[in-house]
Amino acid sequence: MTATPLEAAPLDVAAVRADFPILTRTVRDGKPLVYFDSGATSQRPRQVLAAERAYVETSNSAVHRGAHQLAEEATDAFEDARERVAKFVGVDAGEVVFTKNATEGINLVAYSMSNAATAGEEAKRFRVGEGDEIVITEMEHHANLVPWQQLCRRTGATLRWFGVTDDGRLDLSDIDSLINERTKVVAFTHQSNVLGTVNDPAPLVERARKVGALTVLDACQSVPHAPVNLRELGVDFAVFSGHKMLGPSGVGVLYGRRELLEAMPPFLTGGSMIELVTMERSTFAPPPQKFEAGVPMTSQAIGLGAAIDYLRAVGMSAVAEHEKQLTEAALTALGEIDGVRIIGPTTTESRGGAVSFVVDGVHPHDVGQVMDSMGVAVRVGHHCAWPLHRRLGIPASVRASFYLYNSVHEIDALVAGVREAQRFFGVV
Amino acid sequence: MTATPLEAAPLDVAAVRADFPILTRTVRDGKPLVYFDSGATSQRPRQVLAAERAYVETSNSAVHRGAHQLAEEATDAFEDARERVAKFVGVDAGEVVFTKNATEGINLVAYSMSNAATAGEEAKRFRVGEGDEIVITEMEHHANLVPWQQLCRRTGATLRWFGVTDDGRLDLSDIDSLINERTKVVAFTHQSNVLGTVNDPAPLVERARKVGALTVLDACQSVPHAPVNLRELGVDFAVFSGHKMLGPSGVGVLYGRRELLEAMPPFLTGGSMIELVTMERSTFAPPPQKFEAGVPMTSQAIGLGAAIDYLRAVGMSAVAEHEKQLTEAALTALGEIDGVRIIGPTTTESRGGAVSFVVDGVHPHDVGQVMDSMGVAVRVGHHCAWPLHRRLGIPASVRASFYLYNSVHEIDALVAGVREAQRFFGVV
Amino acid sequence: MDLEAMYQEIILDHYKNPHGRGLREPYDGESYQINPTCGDELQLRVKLDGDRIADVSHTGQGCSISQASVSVLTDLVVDRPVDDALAKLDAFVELMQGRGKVEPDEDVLEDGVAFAGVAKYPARVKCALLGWMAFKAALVQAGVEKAREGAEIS
Amino acid sequence: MDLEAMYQEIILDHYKNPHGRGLREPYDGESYQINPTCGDELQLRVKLDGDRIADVSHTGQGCSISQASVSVLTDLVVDRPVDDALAKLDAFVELMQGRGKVEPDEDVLEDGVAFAGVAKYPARVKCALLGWMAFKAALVQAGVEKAREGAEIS
Ligand SMILES: Cc1ncc(COP(=O)(O)O)c(C=O)c1O
Ligand SMILES: Cc1ncc(COP(=O)(O)O)c(C=O)c1O
Repeated sequence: MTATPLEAAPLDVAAVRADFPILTRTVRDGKPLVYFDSGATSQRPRQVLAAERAYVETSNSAVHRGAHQLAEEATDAFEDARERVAKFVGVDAGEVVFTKNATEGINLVAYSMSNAATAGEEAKRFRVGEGDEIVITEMEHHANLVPWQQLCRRTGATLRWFGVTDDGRLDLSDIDSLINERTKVVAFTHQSNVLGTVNDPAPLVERARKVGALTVLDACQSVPHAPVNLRELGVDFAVFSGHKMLGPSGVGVLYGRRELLEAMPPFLTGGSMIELVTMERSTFAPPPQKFEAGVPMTSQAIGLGAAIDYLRAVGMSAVAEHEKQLTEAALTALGEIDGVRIIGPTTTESRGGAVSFVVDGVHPHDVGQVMDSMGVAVRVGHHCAWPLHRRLGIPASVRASFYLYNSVHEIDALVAGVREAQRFFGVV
Repeated sequence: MTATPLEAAPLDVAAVRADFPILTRTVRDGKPLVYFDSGATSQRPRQVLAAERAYVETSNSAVHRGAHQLAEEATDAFEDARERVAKFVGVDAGEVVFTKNATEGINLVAYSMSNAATAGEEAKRFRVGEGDEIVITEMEHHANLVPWQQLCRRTGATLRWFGVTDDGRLDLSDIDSLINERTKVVAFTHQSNVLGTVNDPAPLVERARKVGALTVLDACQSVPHAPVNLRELGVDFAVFSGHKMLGPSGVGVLYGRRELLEAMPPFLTGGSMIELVTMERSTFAPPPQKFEAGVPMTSQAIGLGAAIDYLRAVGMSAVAEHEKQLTEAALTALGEIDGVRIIGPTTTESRGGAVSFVVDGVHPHDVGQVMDSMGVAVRVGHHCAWPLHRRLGIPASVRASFYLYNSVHEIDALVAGVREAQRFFGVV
Repeated sequence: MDLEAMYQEIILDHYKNPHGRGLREPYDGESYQINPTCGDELQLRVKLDGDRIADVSHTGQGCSISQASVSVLTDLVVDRPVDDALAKLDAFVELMQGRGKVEPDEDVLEDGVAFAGVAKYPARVKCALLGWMAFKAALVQAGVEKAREGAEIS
Repeated sequence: MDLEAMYQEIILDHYKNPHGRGLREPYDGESYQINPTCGDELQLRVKLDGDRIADVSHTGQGCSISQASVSVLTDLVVDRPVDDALAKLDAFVELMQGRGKVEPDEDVLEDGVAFAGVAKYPARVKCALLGWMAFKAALVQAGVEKAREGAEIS
């Protein structure tokens, strides 16, 4: 008999919860906190706090710059965190750039592309201009939309996008015309932060390759919640944020295929990213340093490394399975309430744990307020996906998003909140 | 009799040191740590760690996005930190943009300026192009040099610079020709991170105003070490980093005069910085939000707020006075060693606490190694100011940089280190 | 938290039966405001008659707080001298930005005092101020220069 | 920390009396390397004689470690077959990147074993490798294709 691999063990919610000090607090006059806003930002377990603290109290110093013992230890800890991040998503450490958040990562790629206009020949493949097209989707978070609009504005390129079906899936029917010889970039989300929809990168990557376009994956909502191997997905670039995966705020990740990072012009410039500097001109270090100007978010990267250790110990398959149960329970329970309309897929098929909905006759802000008064933290608004809401014909929605520390019985509080909102505003 | 104001009280080094856990550690087989590398990054007192921890364990959530109690508390704490930062440097909270480090702040201004080419009329005054000039100095950190080189590369503008005198002062003799009608930006450091030289912004600001150029102050080495009122200095923009002033890594500050931040085009784009978003186009929020795309470094900004509380409690005048004593002691003691050459001013007149030097016959790296073996952490190399070193005819130097937690008797260790290096390498 | 303290009866009444709703002609100034965090929108018009606010008309979509607030606004300012209206605007903004620590003056704010509880919830303050921002901007557009002064709303 | 363990006598000797110093003509390949963190620089030339390294000449400025290392390199590779030199290069890089955990083979590295202690100080590894990077690049420039393979130096 062989031992059961760790990944197969079901998740022990009580044990997990015990690691998150914030979950024991109460809100609004003593109500236990039900935190359903992990899609915006997740909570940090004590292991992450401890790792940051240990670093700050023993080795804190400027990385890659000093020759003393503290600087050595700091550099080691920082690079070790990079290795962990890389391994977690199946890529090499040299392909991992630390940014302040996922948003910076996408901006980095978009600005490097406009910088290619005045960079050397090796950056030629990144150049965009009039006649070129950037393709995104209508379900993007503003972070994977506005930077591309701005790139188009800077360069004269044209922005195009895939539509979304009524049931919240990507409409790929026009893939062959949308992604064409003029396409330079195809940027899309792996998992919608509103709908929960999980997009299969395969057809997009395949088509983009055929026409020589670069692919940029917004993995903000997938990497924290399920096993993801970026190399296997075959995308050229991907981004995600530490604060959505139990890590600290202030640190994000850009993955880029090595040969691309090598050829791409720098974005932020300054110390630590240079090779040679004179007053007249500068040359730049190899990646990832080339893209990490200035003193980096050191303790935060180290905290992210600890967050990844934590997630690996629990097992990403177990995390995904647990969230599937929560999502299933939420979809079923909300589906049973008259006057509640779920936005996005109503089954757990190719779907993650963000459940958005509207309540007939009660504005999302008011639903959220009632929930808040009962201790249930959900998000209301357009969740930084305004065009998607417009497409679905709603100004805003209520979103409950789950993570490994949520227990299935917390779904009852969600349901109770919706019913109370309906009662309070007299729509039932 | 009136009570002595706090600012006038001398600094109690022992009490200060007790707040910094890392200072009690030993390095290299039991040597007490003498940390003389605060110019690269400073240490964090337990109050800063505690503030971050308290936030993470009680209020952690996404700021400016949620309507639940945690989001409210988080937003309040974050904005409260902004107020503290603003007050610390004499400006308004709306003029303070949180960045990941000072480097990002300078890049922000430089990229906003090239973005002005494709932005609306209100951004006209930020446009630069061929025939325009950017003026910097030869003593800049790469962070205040390379971004301007790159701006020139993107726009066709020309980079010009003030030279440095042999004794490490800014040579302003050609100010009237260097800063002229073509000048768009004058960017300069308040205090050199190598020489310790403190530059008086007045003549530069006055001349820049006369010709309508914008001023950008690199305050990385001044704000942490002395009372600085940016409004009084009259600069248009200024940057500094949290990690150099007892705060966390991963957070920096860009100050910009309100009317400038209002007219300036955005830099990083994405969530939280928008006003209205459609697939076709977007409009942007007022500053400072306009410049803070994505989930920000929340706990780090809060940690920076706590660092500022700490510095205020000690008193910035007391900090400056203490560092002056350390600098004086170091200049005197090093000056007495044969074969040691101090780079930069040799008196404490208009000079801060970074003391760089070379030891005849011993390469800085080797001096640093000997020091390290004795527990003394100094920095060796060009300290991200390569052109300055070239100007001074040296490839590299050894830098000891001081902060409020250093005690005067630690200077003895510095001197002992230099002497040991000379002995070990046989130059005495 | 006491839901009733925030959603006072007056607020719910105005929400269910908003006053001044529907856009009317003619008008002297108009403004379109959105709340970027939730996508709520409001279009508001002002008609002046000399120094008097003759009419306020509006349309849009939003939560109970923003809808009720613009309804109360209509009651408070229509048929009043512009100066009175601006004084009420200042008083309302002060109340809403007071984090629940400002004691509202019922003589000035009438039904507006019901929003005192909302001031404790920063995320909702924007909702309550949406209509007032629109009113202020519409007055400016109508040529009322002094509407530029006074409380800053953000 | 034991300074003597890092700065072995052999290193100090080579530092004080570097071998192969001065640039010589003719040469087949040349490389200029810098250490971006400290500004050290090194120019190195290689002269081949068929499959043999006929000469290595160099100039530059740097710390004791980088200077001694290029001096040792000169001793190790001059008058050797290119294949031997590349094997030594790989062995030296492996030693330096081994964080002090690689046992050096004295038959292969000769005086180079003295750098075993340096491998424990990551910030100095770059110094020790500077000359070897230059040597590798110069070989490539001289047309030795197989110099492209083997250990990556960074
Ligand atoms: C004078 C000066 N400017 C700019 C910087 C860059 O700061 P950061 O690396 O935090 O962006 C530094 C520190 O490295 C500095 O000393
Ligand atoms: C799908 C998606 N993309 C991008 C982002 C932006 O992440 P961040 O704000 O950490 O940069 C988020 C989260 O806000 C997200 O959910």
